[in-house]
Amino acid sequence: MISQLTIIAGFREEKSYLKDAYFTRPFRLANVGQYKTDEALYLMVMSSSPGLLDKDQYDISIKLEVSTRLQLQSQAYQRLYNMQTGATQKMMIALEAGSSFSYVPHPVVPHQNSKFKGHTVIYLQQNCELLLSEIITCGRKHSGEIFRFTSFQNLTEIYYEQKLVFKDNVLLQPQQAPPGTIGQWEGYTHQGTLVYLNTGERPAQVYLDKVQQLVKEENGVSFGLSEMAVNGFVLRILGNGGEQLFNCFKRVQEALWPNNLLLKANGPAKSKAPLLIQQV
Amino acid sequence: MISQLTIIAGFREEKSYLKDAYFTRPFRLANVGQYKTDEALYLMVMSSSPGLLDKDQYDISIKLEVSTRLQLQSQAYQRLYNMQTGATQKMMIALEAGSSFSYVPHPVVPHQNSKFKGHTVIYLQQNCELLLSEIITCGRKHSGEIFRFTSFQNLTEIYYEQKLVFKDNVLLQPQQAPPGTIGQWEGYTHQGTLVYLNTGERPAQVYLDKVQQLVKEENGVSFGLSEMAVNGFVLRILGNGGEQLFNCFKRVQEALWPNNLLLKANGPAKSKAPLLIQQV
Amino acid sequence: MGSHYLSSLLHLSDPTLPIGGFSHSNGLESYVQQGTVHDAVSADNFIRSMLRNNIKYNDAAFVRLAYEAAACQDVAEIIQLDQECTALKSPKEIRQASIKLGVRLLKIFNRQTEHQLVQHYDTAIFEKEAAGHYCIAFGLYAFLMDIPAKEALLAFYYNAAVGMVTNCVKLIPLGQLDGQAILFRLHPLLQQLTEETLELKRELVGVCNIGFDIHCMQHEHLYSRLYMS
Amino acid sequence: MGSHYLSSLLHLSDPTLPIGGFSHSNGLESYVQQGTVHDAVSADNFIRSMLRNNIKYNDAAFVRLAYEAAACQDVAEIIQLDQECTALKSPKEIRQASIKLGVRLLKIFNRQTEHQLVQHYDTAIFEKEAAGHYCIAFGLYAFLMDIPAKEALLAFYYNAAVGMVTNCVKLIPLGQLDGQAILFRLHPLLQQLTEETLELKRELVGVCNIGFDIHCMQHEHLYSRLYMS
Repeated sequence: MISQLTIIAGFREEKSYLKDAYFTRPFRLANVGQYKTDEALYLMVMSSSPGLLDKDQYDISIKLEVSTRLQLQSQAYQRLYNMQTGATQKMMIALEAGSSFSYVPHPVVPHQNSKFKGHTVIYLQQNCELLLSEIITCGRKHSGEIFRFTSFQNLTEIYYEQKLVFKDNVLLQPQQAPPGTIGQWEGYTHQGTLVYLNTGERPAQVYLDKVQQLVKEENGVSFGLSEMAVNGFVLRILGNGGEQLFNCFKRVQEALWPNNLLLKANGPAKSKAPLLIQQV
Repeated sequence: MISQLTIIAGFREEKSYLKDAYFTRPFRLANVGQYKTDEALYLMVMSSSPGLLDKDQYDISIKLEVSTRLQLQSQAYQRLYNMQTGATQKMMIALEAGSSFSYVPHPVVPHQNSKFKGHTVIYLQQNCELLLSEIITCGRKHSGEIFRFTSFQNLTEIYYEQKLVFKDNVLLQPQQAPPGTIGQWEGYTHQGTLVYLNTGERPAQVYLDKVQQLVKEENGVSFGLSEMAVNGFVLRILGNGGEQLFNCFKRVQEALWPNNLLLKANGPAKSKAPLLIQQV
Repeated sequence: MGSHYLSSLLHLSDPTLPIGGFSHSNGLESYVQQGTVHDAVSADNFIRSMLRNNIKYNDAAFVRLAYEAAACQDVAEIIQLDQECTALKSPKEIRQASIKLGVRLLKIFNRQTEHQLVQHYDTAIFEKEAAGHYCIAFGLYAFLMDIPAKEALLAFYYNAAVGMVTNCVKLIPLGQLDGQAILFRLHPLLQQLTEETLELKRELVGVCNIGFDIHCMQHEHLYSRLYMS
Repeated sequence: MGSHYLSSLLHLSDPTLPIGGFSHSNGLESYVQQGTVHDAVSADNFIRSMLRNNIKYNDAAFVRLAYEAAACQDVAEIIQLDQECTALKSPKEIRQASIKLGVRLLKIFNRQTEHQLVQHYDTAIFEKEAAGHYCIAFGLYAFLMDIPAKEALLAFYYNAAVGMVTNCVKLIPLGQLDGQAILFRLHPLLQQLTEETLELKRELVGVCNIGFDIHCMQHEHLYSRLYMS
């Protein structure tokens, strides 16, 4: 089944709003920002299906118009079911100048014999901010279903004005390449990657220390944090619980979201490093 | 013309003597030891020809019987004349157990267009002592004939009980490989090599210091001295005068000859290193 | 006999080229510190996984792609491959090491030869459009020096393997003979990976090795200016 | 494509093999001390003369002869070639360096492979009938690892050249890029010498280089125990 989801976020009178949306089954969309005090748009992607079934094709397209701020949320873990042919997901996110997009979805749970292929492409213009994460689990761990899926591949590409600036090609084929191997999952059952990228002028470096401290508090994980060639960083983590990694990424998101470097660019606070630390 | 020279040196009543000799034109042989006080044999190879002509083949064979001591001398510089085909020399020297052979011939002077190929093979038995040298000049230097010869090759091989223990393959083709090149004659016009080898038990090392001192006194030469894998040493020298190198080698010979390590082995003086230095 | 390219191949892949070693020593250092890599067996595992799961999909794959782009005289493609390398190498130290090696390799080889392709690539680096990754420069020169792709890849793998063995010998430390024993046993794998790289699907290029990435990042963080200040 | 032997070739001729470098640094050191070799041009001259006049007639020639003897399974010939090497190398340090490298090479490669020829050679070394020269061991293993003679020789020459360039860069000293420029320009000579070595007449094997010998001996004497006592 082909399922579509299209979101266009607009900006009007200093506020972001849902300018247009289109979705087919099982997608639904909820505006969850009613109690927020800021002027950003908060949307939750909901689904009437518990996950992707064989031959499912998700086609998601998100566009942020100039100056828009959008925080997307997922409703629940994304399950990938037993498949023959496999399921796919295409996600295209376009950020116009001065817009911010932040998305920390729930972990993906690839069940036994699932086959998934995802492709996420993000286009950034000048002065944009992006936070995007992905968490992949070994499967239904509590049922003892560990690394029984057939294959999982998710390719993420981020372009800044036509130029590829970040690429993450996650491929897991547990039967062919044991995830326990050194250099891979190394005995852990969950992996997560969070990317933060800013095409404005204020250095993302100011976040590094804070993020490092935040993640360091997690027990039983192995993680690394590194600056990108462009203005941003990558956080990679291995752990043993989906909830832990998800909450951890959420905390990183929460730490970064209110301190939008783009907004502050015109605000009164000009100091860089202490900015974040003071507020969180 | 094929020319032969055969010498057999024998030992009788504690003295070395010329047991047998055979030679053809231009060779002659003179016993030059009449005024010597020791019991060794001193022979001078003389020649009615000033040098080797085209197609000349010298065939020399020398045998030293058990315990013999023979010092061979040359009469004059060996000239190699203008040739088409080239001249050759074969020299075979066999030392029986306990014998000593010492030979420092005059320099070889290869004239313009000369072609020479020599091969010297020496066979040593136990407790033998050998001193052998070779000096090659650039030609008739005083007439300005410098490195005009076509080719000069002399191969020297020393065997100790069937095993090759020293090999020196001298090849000079001035037109093809300029002798001035680094690693070759390096601007010098004369080269000399002196080998000392002892198959007895007393280490030849005792001579190194003395020989080093002796040769160091020469001006305008470049030389090196090194121990062989067997009991002996090699002295190599580059210089600008045949007389100088010849006299230098003669002095080395004189320093070593009376101190025959073999003889002393049974004598009263048992100390090693100071042996030579005290006497010279 | 086809040895006309051999001296170029030996030169291009010479482990003593003065460009710094092709190394993933940063990640290795973290593993050694943590005790995960501590003897010949674990060193062998580390190197094999690095070759099989990382280098094959990343640096070696880019050697091949750059080689093919050079064969097509496709400068734009070479620059895009270079950008892709930068985009893929998320641990900063690894990315910077790759660029440092590449720029030095280009500097050495450019002085000796003149190739339009390299000039264009150099210009792109000067204009910061490209970075100058080692694997791209290696593939480019391999083609320009008439080295067959297969031989170039095998030499690239050998060079990577010997670099890792050297690092293991130093960091763990191991005996030289243990290091050589590891290297010997790798030969069949190097052959196999060479073949596999030539047939690698484009979509598999750049596959991530999260454990290696994390360990490289950890090394970087420990020694970064962030913590020193 | 014939790359089946390439990884073996890269390993055998790897300049980073832990055996110590194939070097004539002793002679070079004397030349540098005396000021004869003092810049890129004189370094180039030194290396070219060493390759063309010395290594071609000596070490490289013995690589070929040992290779051919191995091809004929002629142990006696291999031992005789080894003895000939000892007999020819009159400067002690050069002779000892050649043996040290050879014995280490044998130690490394013997652990990995079993060949009757090598076992016999090893026994001869143990019984002091042979010494274990690097060039002999190199030729022997080149044959046993299916490396064609021509490729083995070229790699041997490359290894010798890179060793000398490295020594020049260190001792003179030269810039790394100057060293690389010398190495680049040597490629045609390495090819040429490889061909010439394959056709070298037996009677020319071992031709003496008196200048090199003297400088090696001088180095040895300066630092020998003789003068230190």
